[in-house]
Amino acid sequence: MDLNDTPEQAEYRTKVRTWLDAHKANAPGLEGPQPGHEEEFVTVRRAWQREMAEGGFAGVTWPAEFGGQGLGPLDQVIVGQEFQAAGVPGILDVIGIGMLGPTIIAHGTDEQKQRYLAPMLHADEVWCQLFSEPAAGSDLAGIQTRAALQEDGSWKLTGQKVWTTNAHFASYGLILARTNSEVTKHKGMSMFIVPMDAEGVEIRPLRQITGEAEFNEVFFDDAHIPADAIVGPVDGGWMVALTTLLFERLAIGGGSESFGYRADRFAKAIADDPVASADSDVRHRLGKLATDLLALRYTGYRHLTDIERGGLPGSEAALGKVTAVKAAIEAGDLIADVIGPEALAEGEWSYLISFLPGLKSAGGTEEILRNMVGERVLGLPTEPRLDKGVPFSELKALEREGAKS
Amino acid sequence: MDLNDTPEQAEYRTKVRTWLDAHKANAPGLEGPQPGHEEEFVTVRRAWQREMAEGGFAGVTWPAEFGGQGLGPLDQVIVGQEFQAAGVPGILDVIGIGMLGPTIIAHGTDEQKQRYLAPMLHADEVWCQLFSEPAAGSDLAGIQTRAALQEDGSWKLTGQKVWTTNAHFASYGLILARTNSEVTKHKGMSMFIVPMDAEGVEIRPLRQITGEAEFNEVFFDDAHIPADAIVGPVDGGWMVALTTLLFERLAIGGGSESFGYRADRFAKAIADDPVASADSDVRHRLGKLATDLLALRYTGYRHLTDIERGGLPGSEAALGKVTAVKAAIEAGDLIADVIGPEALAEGEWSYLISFLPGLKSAGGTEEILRNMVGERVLGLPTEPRLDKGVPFSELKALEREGAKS
Amino acid sequence: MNFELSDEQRSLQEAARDALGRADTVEAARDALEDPSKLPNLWDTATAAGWTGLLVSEEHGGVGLGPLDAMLIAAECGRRLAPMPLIGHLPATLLAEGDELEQLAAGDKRGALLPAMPPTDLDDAWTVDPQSGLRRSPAPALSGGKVTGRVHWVPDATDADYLVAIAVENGTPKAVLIEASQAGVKIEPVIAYDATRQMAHVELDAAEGKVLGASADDIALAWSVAQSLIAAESLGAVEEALERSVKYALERYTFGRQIGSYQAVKHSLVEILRLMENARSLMYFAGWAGESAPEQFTLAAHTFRVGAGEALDYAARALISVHGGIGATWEHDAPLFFRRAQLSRRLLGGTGAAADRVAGELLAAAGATPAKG
Amino acid sequence: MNFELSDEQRSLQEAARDALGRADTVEAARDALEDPSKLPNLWDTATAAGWTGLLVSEEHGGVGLGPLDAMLIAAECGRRLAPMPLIGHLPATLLAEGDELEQLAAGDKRGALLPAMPPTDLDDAWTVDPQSGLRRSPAPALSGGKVTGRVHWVPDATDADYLVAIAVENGTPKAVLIEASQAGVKIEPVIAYDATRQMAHVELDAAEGKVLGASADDIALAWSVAQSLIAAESLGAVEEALERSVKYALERYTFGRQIGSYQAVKHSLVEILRLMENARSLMYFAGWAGESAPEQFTLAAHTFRVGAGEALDYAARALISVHGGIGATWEHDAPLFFRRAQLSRRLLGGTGAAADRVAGELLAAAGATPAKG
Repeated sequence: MDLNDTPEQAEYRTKVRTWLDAHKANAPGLEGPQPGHEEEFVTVRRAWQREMAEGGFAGVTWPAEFGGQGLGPLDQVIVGQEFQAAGVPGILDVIGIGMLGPTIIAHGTDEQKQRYLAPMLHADEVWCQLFSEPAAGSDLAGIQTRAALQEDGSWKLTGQKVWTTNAHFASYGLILARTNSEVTKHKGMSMFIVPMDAEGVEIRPLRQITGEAEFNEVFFDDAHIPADAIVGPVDGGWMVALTTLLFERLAIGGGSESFGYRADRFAKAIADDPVASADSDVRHRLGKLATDLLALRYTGYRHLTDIERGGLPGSEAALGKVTAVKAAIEAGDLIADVIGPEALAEGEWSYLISFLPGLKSAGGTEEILRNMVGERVLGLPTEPRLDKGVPFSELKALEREGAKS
Repeated sequence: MDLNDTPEQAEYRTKVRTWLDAHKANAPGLEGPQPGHEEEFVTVRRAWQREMAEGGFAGVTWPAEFGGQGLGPLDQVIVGQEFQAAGVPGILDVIGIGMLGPTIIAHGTDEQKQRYLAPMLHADEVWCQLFSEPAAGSDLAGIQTRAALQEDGSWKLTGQKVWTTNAHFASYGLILARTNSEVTKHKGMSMFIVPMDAEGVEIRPLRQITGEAEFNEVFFDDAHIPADAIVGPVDGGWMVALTTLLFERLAIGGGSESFGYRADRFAKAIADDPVASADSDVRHRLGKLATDLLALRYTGYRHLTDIERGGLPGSEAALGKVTAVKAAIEAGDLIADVIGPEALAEGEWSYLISFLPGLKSAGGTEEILRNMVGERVLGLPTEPRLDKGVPFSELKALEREGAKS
Repeated sequence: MNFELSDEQRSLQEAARDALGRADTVEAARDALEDPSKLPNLWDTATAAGWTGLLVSEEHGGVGLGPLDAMLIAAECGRRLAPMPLIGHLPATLLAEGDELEQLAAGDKRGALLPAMPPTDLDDAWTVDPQSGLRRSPAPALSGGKVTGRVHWVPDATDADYLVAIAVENGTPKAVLIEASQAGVKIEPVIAYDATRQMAHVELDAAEGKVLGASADDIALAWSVAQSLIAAESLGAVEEALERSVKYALERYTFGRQIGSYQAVKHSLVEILRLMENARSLMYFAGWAGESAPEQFTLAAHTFRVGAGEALDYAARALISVHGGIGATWEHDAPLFFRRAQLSRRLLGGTGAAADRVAGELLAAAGATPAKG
Repeated sequence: MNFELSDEQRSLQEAARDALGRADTVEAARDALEDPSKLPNLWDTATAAGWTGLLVSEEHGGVGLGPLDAMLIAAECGRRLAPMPLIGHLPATLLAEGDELEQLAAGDKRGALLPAMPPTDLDDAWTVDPQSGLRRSPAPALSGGKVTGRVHWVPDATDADYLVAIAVENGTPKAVLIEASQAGVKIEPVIAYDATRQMAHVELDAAEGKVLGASADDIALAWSVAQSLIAAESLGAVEEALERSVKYALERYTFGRQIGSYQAVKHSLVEILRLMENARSLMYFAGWAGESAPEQFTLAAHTFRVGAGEALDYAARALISVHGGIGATWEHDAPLFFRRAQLSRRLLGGTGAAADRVAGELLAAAGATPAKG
């Protein structure tokens, strides 16, 4: 049990700190975009990512040949920790650099790597991920967006994506689309790069309970994609998507405190109220939820140890989100019970309480996570699947029949 | 909203009270059998049921021609309330008179009614219900006990039953057994009357967490059943079983307080401790669980109203057990938290805490109840069934295959 | 034994549903978050239906119905998230007298109770909701016929003509009817989170008023009625949330099956049903006690508050979860029910204080002698 | 960064599992409910393995390991429901000195701590578990070198040779080593519900003893170590409960499917896993703090107590539920785990007091000034 750095890590940490001392005066604030000032926000954060890239702190784990540092995931975590400690934000394009760039490195053509990776790293071009669809929530392979092959080898894209972060200022998106409906659903998808300013692409913000529009819906109406925009083989998109999801899992390994759900933060809100601080109901509730949050912190260190040893955190790491959401909901309930309606009127607690219901479903509903962990970690059997071996084009009819029986 | 009796009910209530005033001196105590004195207990309670039957207070809802009073379910409830108020026990053979007798009245032959009903009413012969099996818990139709037809028209019974209340002093059992494995599982069962002292019948008590043996396992090893012991048609046992279960549901309608889970009882245990009475954690927990228990009491009155109007409580009535068990578990936890290990050492709280885990599964696990209510009340679709349309004899092979895939 | 709604009560329910169906109050609840003027004015609806005088005897121009009838109306309002100012008005009509009572009954004037929590087994004081924090504020003081003090988060005070303040004189609570327009009254409207609830912080600075004849028991009754009305609103919202959740669970497919066929979804919907039916039984308990067993009304109204509050907490979150991600966006109405749940839970002492009072009532009946602080 | 067990610790775990596997302690836990003499005596196992001196320095005849190593042993004992008297003994070795310490380390003598709860942010007193009720008893008093007072529900006191009592003199806690056999000591053995825990009520009537040099911090540490050991036992029991539950969920069929394929069962088993992994992380937190961050050990040990207690509460009930009715009978071992959970939750102040202390530590760090009673 040792939470200290190895000598190499300590050296790298010093390097990060030194750079931060020299550059943090240029850093923007931590807060999100203010209403009406979204563009300004993006401009400032692009510049900061560019400065980070020039310093070698964007794409830390990317191979050197693509502008990265060729370092390990622990070094990436050190960068994150030091930036957090310094109170400055990290990169703007977390999804591009953390998940989509690595996917292109793994499956893209040389031309694609040449063309797209450097501008991504420098935030000249921000990316978005176009996987989820309204009708395919938990079941990603159920997507319906179609890419139809044209005579000239190009593709036409039709359909709707949802939960797309950053779509409104992204230059490109990585999109999963169905290219063959006559095979089973996992076998007929392909992955493409789509320019977000192409004709036939429409972006609509999705406002959440908090009032923010963190996500977008993106509509495609015969949008044109050139032949060379495919990533990986035709009808081989599912494997490419799994790569992206693997990098997502690695990115989550960094720990559960990234949402800011810290026991001491919540305790402070209670400590301000002398009556609450002495109330046994309040104290029991605080003690229990703080226990959960501390468990998460130290679970995070266990995951970092796995990563340091060259592995991935096991599938049970997904349960961290369940615990984080549960404990934060309990904290929001407790704090608003103590403060009263004033807690809902505005400010951090109102935001927290509003944000959590969305977070609960983000990245897979709790039910799906529990299925996944039960099957992969505990070895429990899957549920009977009615869609096994059925061509995608026949699924709808099957569903209708199932509903009747 | 009126909790008062109609004039007829008030008159009947007076009749019950009058009888009780005259007879309650003969009544045994409320407590269960003391270890080592089980036989004595049964003897005394048989005598009391006989006295009740002679007074017209056993089989209240049975037709007069079979020794009953031909009254309605509300009158039965009034009897229960008055006996409870007087602090005296009711009939010994609740299962026989409440469920099995009515089943025989509905499906039995004239000879069977003639032979069995009167001794049942007078507790000369106590009955037990032999439906559940170890391998067919939630799925009653999955029973494996076989009744094989002999050349002379009699049957030979082989298999194992479980959760059999009163088996050790019962004269007869009503048993559901498989008589045809080559049809789907619901279609190959028959119902029989089996003498519990027949050769090849072995009874073993099942001790529970409380230490009591409320239930038994019953083993059948080529036990002989005469041809005239079948109730209802050959292979028509499922319909007969459904009748029994319907009477069970009606019997439950009487209300949730029959287990003795009353808010005031639990409040008394807390009120004895002045520190606990002022502790906000304790008070919040008590307030919430008491709310649940009061909800149950008044839900009970809604069900009685349904019954009074000639209906059955809806399937959602089954949720009363979920609430009762949940609230009682919370009460047991709270009281033992307040009292400490002393609460576990012996006495009513130790008994309560030990009894609840068994009650939770009794009469269907909570999962099965929720399925049932979700499907019947909310109209939600059933889960895909792998055993649909499959002959019973092929089910095992199918299961093994399913486990592999 | 008859523990169901009467035919008259079912008619009342249906009429309320009709009357409230005329405006899309759910849509208005959304619009009002940006622009409170988008809220429909439902006062005329209430007046036309006679709800303003629902609890007032016919002799004083009311319709002379009971608490259960009022709860049924509140439940229909809750189902539609309707901005109906009856939680303030109806309890005020229980305490008002004379001409003012007739004006309130007719709907010519609006009333609002400045609610005060009765003493508990642990605390002898009459208290009011503080602006913030767990320490409750003392109820306003009455001295020389004038009332001074602050009451926060008062439902429906914004547009009230008459405030019925609970003020303490020599340790005794008095109800005082105060004209809202006078100089000594400052009403600061506040809207927090759920825009359909128009609340206010009310400051009384030697406000003049008419001291009413209501006893401490009458005043405690008004508090309990307010508890039961907010509970009834919550029950109505739960019924709507369940209906919408079930509908979606039947429409939506995943992995080739309706999501309502999955146990996780099915059992969660059944949990809403369980909590809802329990809350409904507690509403009947409160209604029956209000009519036939007044000594149990405090207990009953507060169990109803606790049970309905728990049901709405659960149902509002389940409504979102069942819908997956979209349930947490403004594409969907679920956030409106969520906001309603969040705010309702914290009003009028909050569900926590209600649970505490349930315990206190039961402990006192069991002869407890709590070791106070 | 290395937040995993070392190879040495894994070997220790395996050795413990082997050593404890020799007796069927789960079966013994059942038999002991009827006849306590059926419990195997595991003291020789503990002595042979060096566990009696686990926390004692080599200089004093121990093996000089740390709290985490002790927790790992306790977890293995918990997995087997083994009647291993280390919760009393090991904390006692943290306070003992000199010859007696060497005897305890070697296992020649058995020790038992008479545990006293350190002051909290709300209460300055050192207290001990009462025989019954929520009001805690004052810790025994030390006067003229003699100790007088009662301590209830003391684990492992029954067969102890040396009791280490926490006694207060002029407001200062002192640890006093007392020979159990003397006249001023009355040890009343009690077995409640879980027959593998041999507890006792201990009465000291001017008992003579040796006042040890331990400081208040040392004494508080012994309390926290005891908390972490009971937590570790619970974690071990959870691991076993999960393993048995999963096994049954794979074997058992209903409606043609393995029950583990149903979401209700699957999600419940995953919930055990979630609580178990959280508890394990908290054990590492406590182990790491015990070694490298002593100022966090109180917080860490009590979070571990809370987390592991919650996990065992849940797992013991789930183990029964997964098995259907049979899980609630003595045909199955599930009731033994249930009894273990019920009793563990209430020992050494109970998990409730541990949750309260977690809150108190965090609130104090956040600068709270609680409004005491």
